[in-house]
Order: sequence, then structure tokens, then C-alpha cells
Amino acid sequence: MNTLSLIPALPLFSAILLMVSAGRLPKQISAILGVGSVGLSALCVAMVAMGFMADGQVREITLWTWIAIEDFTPAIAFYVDGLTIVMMSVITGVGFLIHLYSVEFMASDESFSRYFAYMNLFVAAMLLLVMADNLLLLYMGWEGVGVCSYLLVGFWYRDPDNGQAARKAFVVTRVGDTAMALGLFLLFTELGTLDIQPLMAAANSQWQVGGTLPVLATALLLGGALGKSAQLPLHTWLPDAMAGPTPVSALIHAATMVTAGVYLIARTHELFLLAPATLEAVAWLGLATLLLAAFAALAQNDIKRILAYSTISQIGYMFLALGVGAFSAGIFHLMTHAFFKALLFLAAGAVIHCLHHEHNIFRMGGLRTRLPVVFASFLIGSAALAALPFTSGFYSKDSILLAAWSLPDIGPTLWAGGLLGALLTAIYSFRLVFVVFFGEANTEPDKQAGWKMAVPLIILCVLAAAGGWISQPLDDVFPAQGHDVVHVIEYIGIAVPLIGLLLAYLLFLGKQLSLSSLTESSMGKALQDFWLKGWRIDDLYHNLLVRPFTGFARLCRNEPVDLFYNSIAGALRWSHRSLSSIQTGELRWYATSMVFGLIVLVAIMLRNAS
Amino acid sequence: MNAADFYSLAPLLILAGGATILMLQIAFRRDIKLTSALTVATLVAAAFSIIGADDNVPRFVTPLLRADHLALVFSGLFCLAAAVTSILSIDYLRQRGDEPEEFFLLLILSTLGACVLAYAAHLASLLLGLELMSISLYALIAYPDKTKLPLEAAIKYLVLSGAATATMLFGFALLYGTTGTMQFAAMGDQLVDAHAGSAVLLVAAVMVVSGLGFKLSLVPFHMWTPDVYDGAPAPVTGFLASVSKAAVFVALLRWFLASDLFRFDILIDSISLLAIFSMLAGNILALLQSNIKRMLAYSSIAHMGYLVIILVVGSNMDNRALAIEAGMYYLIAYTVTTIAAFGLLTLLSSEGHHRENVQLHDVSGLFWHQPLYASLMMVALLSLAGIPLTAGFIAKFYLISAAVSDFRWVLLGSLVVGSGIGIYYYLRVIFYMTRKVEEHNNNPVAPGGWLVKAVSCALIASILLLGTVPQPLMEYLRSILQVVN
Amino acid sequence: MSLVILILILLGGGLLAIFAQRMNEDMPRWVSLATIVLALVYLLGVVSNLPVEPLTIADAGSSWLIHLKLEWIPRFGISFELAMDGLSLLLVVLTLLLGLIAVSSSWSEINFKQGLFQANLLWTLAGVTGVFLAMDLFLFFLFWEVMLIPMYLLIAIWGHENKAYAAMKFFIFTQFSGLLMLISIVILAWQASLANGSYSYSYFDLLGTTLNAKLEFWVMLGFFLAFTVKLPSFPFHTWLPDAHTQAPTAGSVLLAGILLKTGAYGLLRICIPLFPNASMEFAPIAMALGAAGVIYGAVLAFAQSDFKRLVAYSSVSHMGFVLLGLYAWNTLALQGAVMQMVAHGVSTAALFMMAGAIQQRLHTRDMHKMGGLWHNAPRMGACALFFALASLGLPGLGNFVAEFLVLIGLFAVQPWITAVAALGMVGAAIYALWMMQLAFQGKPIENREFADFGRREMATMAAMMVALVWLGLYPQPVLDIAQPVLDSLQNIVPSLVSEAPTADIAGVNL
Amino acid sequence: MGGLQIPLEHVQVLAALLFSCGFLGLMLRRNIIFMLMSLEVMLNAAALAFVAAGARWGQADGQIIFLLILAVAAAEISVGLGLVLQIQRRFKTLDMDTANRLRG
Repeated sequence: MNTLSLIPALPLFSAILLMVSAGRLPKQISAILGVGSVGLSALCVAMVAMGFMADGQVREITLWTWIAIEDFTPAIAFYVDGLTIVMMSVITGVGFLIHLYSVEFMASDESFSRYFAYMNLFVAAMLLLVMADNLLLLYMGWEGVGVCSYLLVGFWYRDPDNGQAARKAFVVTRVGDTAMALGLFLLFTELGTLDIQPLMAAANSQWQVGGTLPVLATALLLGGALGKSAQLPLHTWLPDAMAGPTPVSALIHAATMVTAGVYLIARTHELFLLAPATLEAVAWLGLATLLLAAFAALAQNDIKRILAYSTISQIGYMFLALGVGAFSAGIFHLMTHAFFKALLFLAAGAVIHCLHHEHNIFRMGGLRTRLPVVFASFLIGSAALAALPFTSGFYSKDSILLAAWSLPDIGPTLWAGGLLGALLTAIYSFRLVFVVFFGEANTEPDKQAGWKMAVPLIILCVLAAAGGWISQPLDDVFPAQGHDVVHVIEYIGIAVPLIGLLLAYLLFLGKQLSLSSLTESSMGKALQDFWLKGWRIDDLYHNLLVRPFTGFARLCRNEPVDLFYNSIAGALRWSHRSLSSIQTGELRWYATSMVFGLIVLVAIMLRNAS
Repeated sequence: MNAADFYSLAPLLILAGGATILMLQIAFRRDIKLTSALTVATLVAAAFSIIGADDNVPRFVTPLLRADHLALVFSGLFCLAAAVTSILSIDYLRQRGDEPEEFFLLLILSTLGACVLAYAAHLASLLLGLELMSISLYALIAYPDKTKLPLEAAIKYLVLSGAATATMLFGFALLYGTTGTMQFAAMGDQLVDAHAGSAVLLVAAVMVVSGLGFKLSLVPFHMWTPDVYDGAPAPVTGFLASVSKAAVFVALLRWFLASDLFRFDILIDSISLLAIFSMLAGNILALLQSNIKRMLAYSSIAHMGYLVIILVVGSNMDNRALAIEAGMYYLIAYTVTTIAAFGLLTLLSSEGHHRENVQLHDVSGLFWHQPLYASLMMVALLSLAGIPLTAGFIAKFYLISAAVSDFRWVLLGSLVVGSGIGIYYYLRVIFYMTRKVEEHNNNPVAPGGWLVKAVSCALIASILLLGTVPQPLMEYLRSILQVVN
Repeated sequence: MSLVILILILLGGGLLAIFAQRMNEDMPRWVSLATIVLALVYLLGVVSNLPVEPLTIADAGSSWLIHLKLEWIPRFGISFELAMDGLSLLLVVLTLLLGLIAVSSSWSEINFKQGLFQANLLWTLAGVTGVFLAMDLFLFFLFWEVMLIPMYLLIAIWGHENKAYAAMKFFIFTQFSGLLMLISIVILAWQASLANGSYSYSYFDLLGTTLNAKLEFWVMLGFFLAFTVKLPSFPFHTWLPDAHTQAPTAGSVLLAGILLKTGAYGLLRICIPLFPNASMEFAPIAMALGAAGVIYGAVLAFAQSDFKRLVAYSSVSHMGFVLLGLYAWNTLALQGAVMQMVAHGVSTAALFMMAGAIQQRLHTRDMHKMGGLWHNAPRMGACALFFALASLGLPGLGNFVAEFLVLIGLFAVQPWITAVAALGMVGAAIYALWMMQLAFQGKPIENREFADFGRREMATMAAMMVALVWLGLYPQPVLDIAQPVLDSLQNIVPSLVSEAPTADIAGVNL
Repeated sequence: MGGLQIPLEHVQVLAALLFSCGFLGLMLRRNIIFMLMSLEVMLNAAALAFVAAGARWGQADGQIIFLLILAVAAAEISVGLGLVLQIQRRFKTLDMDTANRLRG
């Protein structure tokens, strides 16, 4: 068993162990299993990563052939290159921290071991997703993480709303997954393989740029990506998915799973390069999503929902990056985002944890002094999120904007949009900070964050702050794209977040500018409500899709097809009654019927007699 | 008349003799045990006498009787059926009627009539056989208990079947007028010269067909069937449903073959019309019957409808052999099955106080307290429904093969539809029999002499054997058919 | 001879079970358990020491392992002909394994006439085994019909509140379609006898019979109806929800697990090979029906509140994939269809057992009266979750492999139908998770007595889970067994659908 | 042979008329006695046709059948009358329309 296959195996085994034990193990053991397994696989990743840094060799390993029918031969095999390394390190590293954090966060929960079972299963599936060397195996991981997200969102199953949110998350992503599956069918039918590297080669050799097939194929794959990464129009599930425990949101709905779409596109970027149309669509969708989500985030009151929308919008940036062909920039933002968003979520979790499950930011406030660690991490996280200079977020977002700018014709528009997004980001992130941690306190924290919470926070703080200097081994994965640096653009890029910060200060802390005039106005109210409800897209879908479906289902409930068969039965019953009503039992009538029959027969005879 | 003639008529002679002996025995001393014993002995003897007769046929014994394998096979069948009937009806009679012995006498006479029909090669023998059978049946229906229902049944049957006989006779009279002979074969030769399609001929033929069609209860001559079946005592109904129908059909078949009536297309067409009506109407009428006797009556209408298909198929010379073969197999299977079904009803009614237990709820739960009889009924019903492993299935398969070989799609279609409907009402009885004990109230206890049990087992066995290893019978039928044609 | 013995073992076991009850109430269970195990062992024993060289019959491909032919009714050239190849082997083994499951699921449920129940159960197994082995169409039809009677009794005697209706509906649907098939069989045999002078009902003699196009179509339709009613396919499925709902657990397990598979088997082995041209002409309609079934089943499954009914409709949806796979008629799709037969057999059997267990404990199947069962019975909940995920096609479990293969094979011939059918995956997610929500999640009802799965039940469930995971992660053995059969079938019928979909797609201008 | 010859057709027509009369009687009369009589008429109509046909072919068979039919008719009627007695006892009427307990 070599280290490579150990990486997903460890969490998987621990997950199975925890499930089979069915909560009979004491919490300590469960915790050790859950956290330890992820920690170990993190170590394995580190080993592999170092090895890779040393020789830059792509690692490949085939465990066994999954299916072999004629030329359809997907295998259970792993392919590890720079991109995979980055993803694996994020997953296991951040994952480990979050697991550690969860030990304290979930300490009082009755189904402690079930939680860790799911979490480990998720990590395993996610690793499978990023390590898979063929699209079918990737799809397995893809669905696996979906299921784990379903399980964890609905973890507190007694509340039907959680179940509702969980189902929504799964079904909405399933829609995307179905498109993706169709994409796989198309790719296999056309190119005869699903192994990623041969597939890319085949595509490059058989398809010309901009052909119908590549566009169609990539569009279908994109569908999957949109679903998983909560981009327009399939983003609606993510805010609701906050129903799960906060660490879950941190791991699945911020750091890892939701970025799977980005990974998929990056992984198959050669296909997308064959389909410029799709790539442009990716860019525009990303832009639209990031703006829409940013506006929505401005209006939210629930601390987790704010973060959720900000996640959507940040992933929008990543899609923008992919769309403009800046793949490494996109992946870079993926990583930094994993750091600071995980940090923010964990911090938020700490706040919630200490404020006995208070979610509304306006009932918080003044926590600056009471929860110093949390405050610090929140500050750093928001800074990174807002991309203030020299934070990790700054470098990643900046490179994205530059890449966007340097794109011909549509570039500037995208850039401007991104910039507006950055401004909004700064405003809503610091709105959060100011409202929660400054001003007078509304709720007293009843407990402090223990070391199991604090340590991950601190580590993530460091990463969020300094993550920008990490260099990723992506050069030989993506085509290099140098763009001439325009200083004006850079300066604007630096300035805008600061302006945002200033605005936020004036609005929410200094109160020099008052929102009231805006929010009091009917127009403002409406707008605020509109954004609070996430641009009412949920209602739209509910009326457009959900209600027709349930209506149709209710209509068919009692088997309309049976009407046909029942009508036959009815006809028979009717004819039975009418026929047996002739059987009067009267002798004379019987005689008459005989005569009648006789006459008819004789008549037939006479008619046909020559 | 030489020895061979006597041999070839053995069944008839034995039956006649038996009848005489029985009469004397009853006159001297009334003892149902003795009478029934004698009856069964006579019938069995008659049945087995066909073995001796076997190598003396085929031959004409006087122009009236045609002794061939066909006649022998069916005589044997009728005698056995009668024997089974009399065994099963002993207990039934015991607690009905004060002087039940004549029942057996009438039974034998009726059987004799049936056998004569099987032999009939001439109008006279046809007439005598038919009337001997029918008249004894009228008596049988009314005799065992003289309550209202049997009487009503008897008088209805008497009047209507009298009318039917008259119709048939009138038809024959016209035929005789045109052909100048009453012997079937000769009549056939005459018909060849007489140009087919002359109005009188057709009318005459169709009148005969309707007359016999009444006995076969083909729609629209079927009205009497349910009432008579319902009113008659269960054992008599069984006999009526199986033997009398089979006998009449054999006679009809013989007449058609001998005086080759297949040549009249329009006649064949009208027969297929009767067949279609019978199949559909019979099954539809049986659909929701809660009285098992009536249900079986209607289903017998349908079955006769299936059966006459073979007359239609036989009109094509190439398929005639197959058709007749199928018809004979069907008759045998149907007789055995019907005897079994009504045998159960007889047993059920044997304890009833002058009331016949033939409603659905009477058999409810039967499976659990009378497993043997219940399985007898179940096998019989499955056979009637034509489910594999039973005689009925092979018979139906035979019919279908015949019909397919002649491309009779319409008849096939109505056969399928009919059988489809049929499944429902047969299964309903089975469902009632398997209802859980707590779900039903009364449970008629059927008597269980070892003889009765043995007979029931034998019936089950024969139905299943006919359904699983039909080859021997098929071979035999084929071999004798070479001779018949 | 070995195949006859196999069937005889099952039949004999049934009789034994009846008499066993005379001795002791629990005896029959053990008898039937022993019988099935014996049959299984015997079969595997026979298979294990077969000659490596598969024997060849006529020109029907060389994938046959065992072949037995005895004179039966020479009058019509009907013979007692049994033969086994990989496909039959696979299905027979599945039959016996599910038989075990069924016995286990009836263990504590059936108290009324234990012996007769087990007998009927075993006889059903015998009948189904016969269907999978019979190579003489007359014999095939015989088994086809005969297996219904014990099944009918299972429903009619040991069924639930509305058993009369359900049993009758089940029997009439299958019988009537069976009658049509009988007529088709006779016509086919008659035509063949006209062609080559002698009657024969042997599958191998009838292969390659040429009928005129019109007749071939109608004859094919007879077979198609019989098989799709059993499958069941979309417009003919309405007997299934009632039958499944009313049948005792073991009955539902057998129905869903194996009886439905006989329909698929018939299409694959008989209907398409015997009538290639008519089938080719018919394939688009059949696929449309399949797709319709996938969607319709999923929607109606979601609409149900009765646990068993929901599972029943999910079967309709899943068997739609089988129909699609069969008529796509390329190796991938066919393998998918075979895989689906096996995987669906296991997963649905498990779900029905689940339903039975719940009904036994709560005396209701109405999911609105459940809720929060996870709290009372976490083990049961976990199992339910597993099989719900299986039936929504989670990768790594058998059903996914099956559905994916079907769709990827189908895509090559009918991309648009594939797209429609793929929506079934979404539908499956909706109803499976809805079931989990209603039954196991949500607020648990206060102070409800509800026993969790016991040892026997857990063991059965675990076995089925292992099977599904195995099928999902390493299906190769199954595929390898089926492959030669499918090859030989494809030699007989090269392809049903003209392969020109790429143009079809490329034709789309974006 | 000598004597005046009545053409067969005429007799057959007459017989047919008789036959129809019989059947009409069966259909119209309610009293069982009259029904039996109508039956007689029908049978005899047939018999008449036979006799005529026999004469047409100069055979004795016609008359023989006529005798047979007479015998048969006698038997039928005797049984019938026996039943009529019973019916009179049980139903206290001979109106057949009242005897329709068996139906449906």
C-alpha cells in the first residue's frame, strides 16, 4: 500500500469504522479516529508534495480495473500532478484543522461519531474527486461529496427544515451532475475514452477549436460545475445549506466541495480551450454570480448567510478567472479563499458557539473585547476577503483582475465588474466586522473558545495573512500566459477595497453617513428585501419548477393509467349486467329467443342461397 | 348379426342388460347400496367392454349404427363419467328423497342414450339416442327431491329441448325430402349431386344445427342452460354438463363428417358466428356470478363456443384431421374436468338440508378444512381456465394450434378475449376457497368415504396426467382418426 | 440432467415443507432454508466442475454450458429442453440468493400455514428457475404461467388488506398477456413447421425463422406485450404497485427481485433474437416506452405516501432502464441492462424487506405516520439510507454501474432519449431522499415502541450491502459471465438501431 | 304407384305452417298444458314432413320415422304430465310465468 493510495484510504477506513461501530465507541476514540485519520493523510500528502517538489514527476497509480467492456475501461486509478497536489493539500490541511476544531464544537452532540464518520467520508470522497485519473472515478467522488454534503447539512435531522435544505442542496446539484453525466457520455461516444489525459490528447487531435462538439461537451461539463460550485443559475442551494453545523459549512461549503467545479474546469481546461464560446460563458456567468451574490450579501442579517453569499461571489471570481483563461490565478484564489473563508466560518462558528447559537448579527456586537482571538481572526479573514493589500486575498484577486483586464475587447467590462464586486466585498465584509465586534454588546458570550478551537483559528490566520506568498506548482499544468502589467490598473485594484473599507466605516461604525434615508424609502426597502431574499430567484424556481412538478405528481398520484383498465372492467361489468338481465327465467321468453335465433339463421341462409 | 357385431356393440348391450337387471333388483328389494354397486359394476363393465370390442371395428352394424373407435372411445368415456357420478352422488341421495334407487336406473338409461348417440350413423338412431338420453334427464332432474326449483328446471328443459328436437327433426325431414335417405353417409353422397346452396338444403341443415346447438347451448339457444344447471341436483347437472353435451357434439361431428356438410361455406360461417357469440356472451355472463352452478353453466356455454371452432377449422380439408383430433381431446378433457367440478359441488351439498351449497361463500375457506376436495375443485377450475399442467391447457393449446393452422384470426381473438375474462371468475372461486378461516362463517362438511376420496384423487390425477403427459392419448386419437376418415 | 435435479430439489422442498409443519410450526422455515441452500450448493457444484469447453448447440453461438433435451410431446415436436449459459446461470443464482432473502424476511412475519407458505415460495423459485432455463418455447410458456400460481396464492392468502384486488389484477394482467404470447408461440412454430416440414418448439430450431414482415410484427408484439407486462413497462405497469403493496414481504421480494427479471430475460433471450427485423422496426417505440417509464415511475414514486408503493414505482422507473438497455442493443447497454437486473434485484429486495420490517412494527405503511425513525432505530435508518442511495444511483454501488452503462450505451444510438432518461436520475434523487425524510428524519414521535433491526435482519441487510458495494466497485466477474452470451446474441442480431447519432448532435447549431 | 300425388312442396309448406303454429303456441300460451300441446304439434309437423318425403321417394322409412316420433312424443308428454302433476302440487298453478325463480 503506497502513500498515494493511503491518502484517501485512511479517512475512508476511519469513516467505515465509525459507521460500523454505530456510536458504541467513546467520544475520545471517535475524535482520535476522525481527526487522526485526516491528520495522517495530511502527512501523506505532505510527503507526496515534497517528493513532487523534488522531482516534479507526475505520480500515477492504478489500483484495479473498475469496468472493462470492449474499449470502455475506466480503472480505479489516481493521477497526481501539481494541480492535484494543491487541491490535496488544501483538502487535507484545512480539513485537518476543521476536524480538530469540530472536536470541541460538536463535543456536546449526541451523535458525535456519526458526525466524524460523515466528515471523514467526505474527505475521502473529495480526495477521490481530485485524484481521479478518469472522469468516471471523478464522477464517483463528485457524487460522493454531494451525498456527504446532504448528510451533513441534514445532520440535525429532527428539524424538517434541515432535511429540506439538505435535499435542496443534493437535488439542485444533481441537476448539474446529470448534465455532467451527459457530457461524459458525449465525450466517451466521440473520443472513446474517459481517462483524462488521453481524453485531452484525443480532443486536441480530433476536434478543432470552436467546433460544435467541444462546445456542447464543455457546456455539459460546465453544467456540473455550476451546480457544485453554486454559480448562476444553480446557486440557490448554498445559502440554505448553512443549516448544517458551522464546521461543515467551513469545510464543505467554503473550502473544498464548492470549489470542485473550479477544479473540474481547470482539470479539463484543454477541452475548454477548444471551446472559446463556453469559456466566455464561464466568464460572464462568474461575473454575474459574483455581483449578484455580493449585493445579496449586503442585505443579509444572518452571519452565516452573509458568508455563504460571499462564498458564492468569491467562487464567481474563480470562474471569472477560468473564463478569462487565467487558470492558475483561479486555482490560486481557490486556495487563498479556502484559507480565509474557512477562517471566517470557523470564527463565525466560534461566535455562534459562544453566543448560544445566535445567528443574527444585529443581536451581537461589542465582542471585540470579549472574544479577542475570534475578533483577531475575523479581522484578518475579512481583510483577506476584502483583498486589502498584502493579505492573501489581495494577491489572488489582483491577478484575476489583471488577467481580466488584459483580455481583448470584453476584458475591460469584466474587469470593471470585478472591481465593483471588490468594492461591495469590502463593504459587506467590514459591515460584518463592525456590526459584530464593535458598538455596544447585545448578547453576553457564555463561554470562551477552547484551545481546540483557538489553534486552528490561529493557524488559519497565518495562512490567510501570508498565504499569498505560497507559490503553486502549476506551471506545467496550465499554459503560461504573461500579460503586461499596467500600473494604473494595479493602483485602482489596490484602492478600491480601501474605499470599500472606508465606506463601511462611515456607514456602520462612524455613522457619518446614515443608511436610514436609503432603507426607509419604499424603494430602498423593496431593494433590501429583494436582496435579502437573494434576488427572489428561489421564488422564481419554486413557481417555475417545483410547483408544477409537485402539482403533476399530485395529479398522477392515483395512477391515471388505471382509468383505461378500469374502464375496460367497467364495460365488461356493464355488459354482464345487461346480458344477465335478459335471463328472466320466463319459459316463453326463452322459447321466443330460440325462435328469434332460428329466424336469423334461416334468413342468413336464404339470403345466401343461390 | 354375427359375433363381431355383438362384440362391437358390447357397451350398448351391457348397459341395456344392466338396466333390466337393475329394474328387477329394485322391484324386489330397495337397497341403495346394492343398487349403486350394481350400477357402478354395469357402467365399469360397459366401459371396459370396449377393449374387447376394439379389434372388431370399424364396421356398420345395420345401417343404423356405425361401430368405430370414435364410438367406442366416447362410450367408454360416458360410462366412466356416469360411474363416477353415481359414486359421488350416493351420499347426496341418501339424505334426499325416500326412494332414490330409480335415480341409478335413469342414469344408466341416459348413459345408454349417450352411447347410442356416439354410435349413431342414421337419423333413426340419432333420434332414439337423443331422446333416450334427454327424457331420462328430465326425470333425473326432477326425481331426487321434488321441490320447486328442480321441477321448474325440469319442465323448462323438457319444453325447450322438445322444441329443439322438433326443429332438428323438421330439418332432417327437409333433408330427407331432398336426398331421399336418412343414412348420413348416403345423404352425403346425395348432397354431392344436389347442387350446394339450394335454399331448402341450407335451411334444413341450419335447422338441424340449431336443434343440436340447443343441446350444446350455443348462443342464442343457451337461455335454458343456467336455469337448468341451477335447478337440477348437483350430480345430475354434472352428468348433463359433461356427458350429454359430449354425446351431442360427437353426433353432430359424425353427421358433419359422414354427410360432408363442410362444403356449405355459409353454414360454416354461421357456425363461426354462433361460436364467437357463445365465447363472448358465455364468459361475460359468468363474470360476476356468485352462484357456482350458474357460473359453470355460463362457462360451459363459452367452452362449447371454443369447441365448435373445430367444425369451422375442419372445413379446410388439410386441417380436418388436426381439427377433429383437437376436438376429441378437448371433449375428453372437458368431460373429466366438468365431472370433477360438479363432483365437488355434489359432495358439498351432500350434508346440506335440502339446500344446495353452491354459493361462493359456501366454499369460502374450504382449502383449510377440506384440502383434498378443495384441491380437486382448484385443479378443475384451473383446467377450465386453461392453466398449464392441467388437461384444459393442452386442450386449449390443441384448439389454438388448429385455429392457427387455418388462420382463423377472428375466432382466435374472441377465444383470447373470452379466456381472459374467464380467468377472473375461475380465480374468484379459488380465492374464496383460500380465504382465512376467520373470514368465513359456515363450513359445509363433505362426507368422506374411502371410495369418494379415491375417486377424487383419481380425478385430480387424470386431469394432471392429461395435462402433463398428453402424448399417449394424442397418439391414440391420431391412430383411430386414420380409420374414422 | 443436473438442471432437472435443480428444479426437482426446489419442488420437493416445497412438498417437504408442507409435511414438515405437521411435526413442528417452525420446521418449514428451516426446511425451505435448507432446500435453497442445497440447491445453491448443488448448482455451484455442478458449475464448478463443468468442462471448460462450452458446448455448441445448433448455430446459436457457443456460450452454452449445459444442455439437456428429452422427448416430451413429439406430436407437436415439443421437447423437455433445458439449457444454461452465463446469463441463465447469473439469473438462477440471483433467484436462489433472493430466495434466501425472502425466507429470512418471512421468518417472523408469517404465522398462518407456515408450511404452505414456504411451499409456495419454493415453487415460485422453481418456476422462475425453469423460465430461466427452458429452451423449448412450449416449456418456457409452461414455466412462465406456472410460476404465477404460487405467487398468486402468496398474495391472495398471506397478503394485506386489499389482497383480493391486487392478486386478481396481477394474475389477469400476466395471464392475459401470456395468452397472447401462447398464440404468438403457436403461430411461430406453425410457420416454422410449414418452412421445414416438421413441428418443433425448440428455441434453437425457431431461431432464424423468417416470417413475412406483417406477421412477424404481430407475432413479435405478442411476445413483447407478455414480457413488458411482466417487466413492467410504462403503460402496462399498473398491476405492479398493487401487487407489491399487498403482497407479504417475501412475496414483494420475489416479485421485485426475480419475477420482473423474467420479463427482461424474455425480451433479451427470445423476443429480440427471434424477431430481429420487427424488433428493429419497433426499437424506437420500445425505447420511448422505457424512457417514459423511467420518468413516470420516478414522478409517481415521489407522489406516494405508502412506503411499499413508493418502492414499487421506483421499480417501474428502474426497469425502464432495462428496457432502454435492451433495445439499445450494444454491448455496453446490454451489460448495463443485465447489471441492472442483478443490482435492482438486490436493492429493491432490501427496500421491500425494510418496508416489511416497518409494517410489522408499526402496522402501517403510511410514511406520514412514521417520521424520525432514525432516532428509534439508527441501524435500520442507516440501512434504509444505504439502499435509498443505491436506488438513486450513487456511484460505487451496483445500480450506478448499471444505469451508467445503459445510458452511455444508449447515448451512442439515441442521444435525445438518453437525455430524457437521464432526468430520471434527478427524479430518483427526489423520491429516494423524500422517502428518507418522511420515514426516518424529522421529529420522532414521542414514546413510540419501535425495535431496531435484530441480528437476523442485520445479517441479511449486511449481505445485500456487501453485494451492492461489490457490484459497484468490482462488477467485472458479473460482466465476464454475461459477456459471451451477449456476444453470441449480438451475432444473431447484429444491431437494432442505425448508428448515426453524432451527426444528430453535430446537427445542433448553437 | 297409382292414386293422386300431392306434390311434396305443398305438404312441406303445410308442415311448416303447423310447425310455426306450434312454436307460436309455445311463445304465447302461459298454461303448461297448452305448451305441451304445442310441442306435440311441432313434433307432428316434423312427422308429417317425413311421411310426405317418404311418399316422395316411395320408401317406407318415412312412416317408420313417423312411428318413432310418435313414440318419442308420447314419452316426452308422459314425463311432462308427471311433472305437471308435481307442479300443480307445489306451485298451485299451471301458469308458467309464475315459475321463474331461476333467473339471472
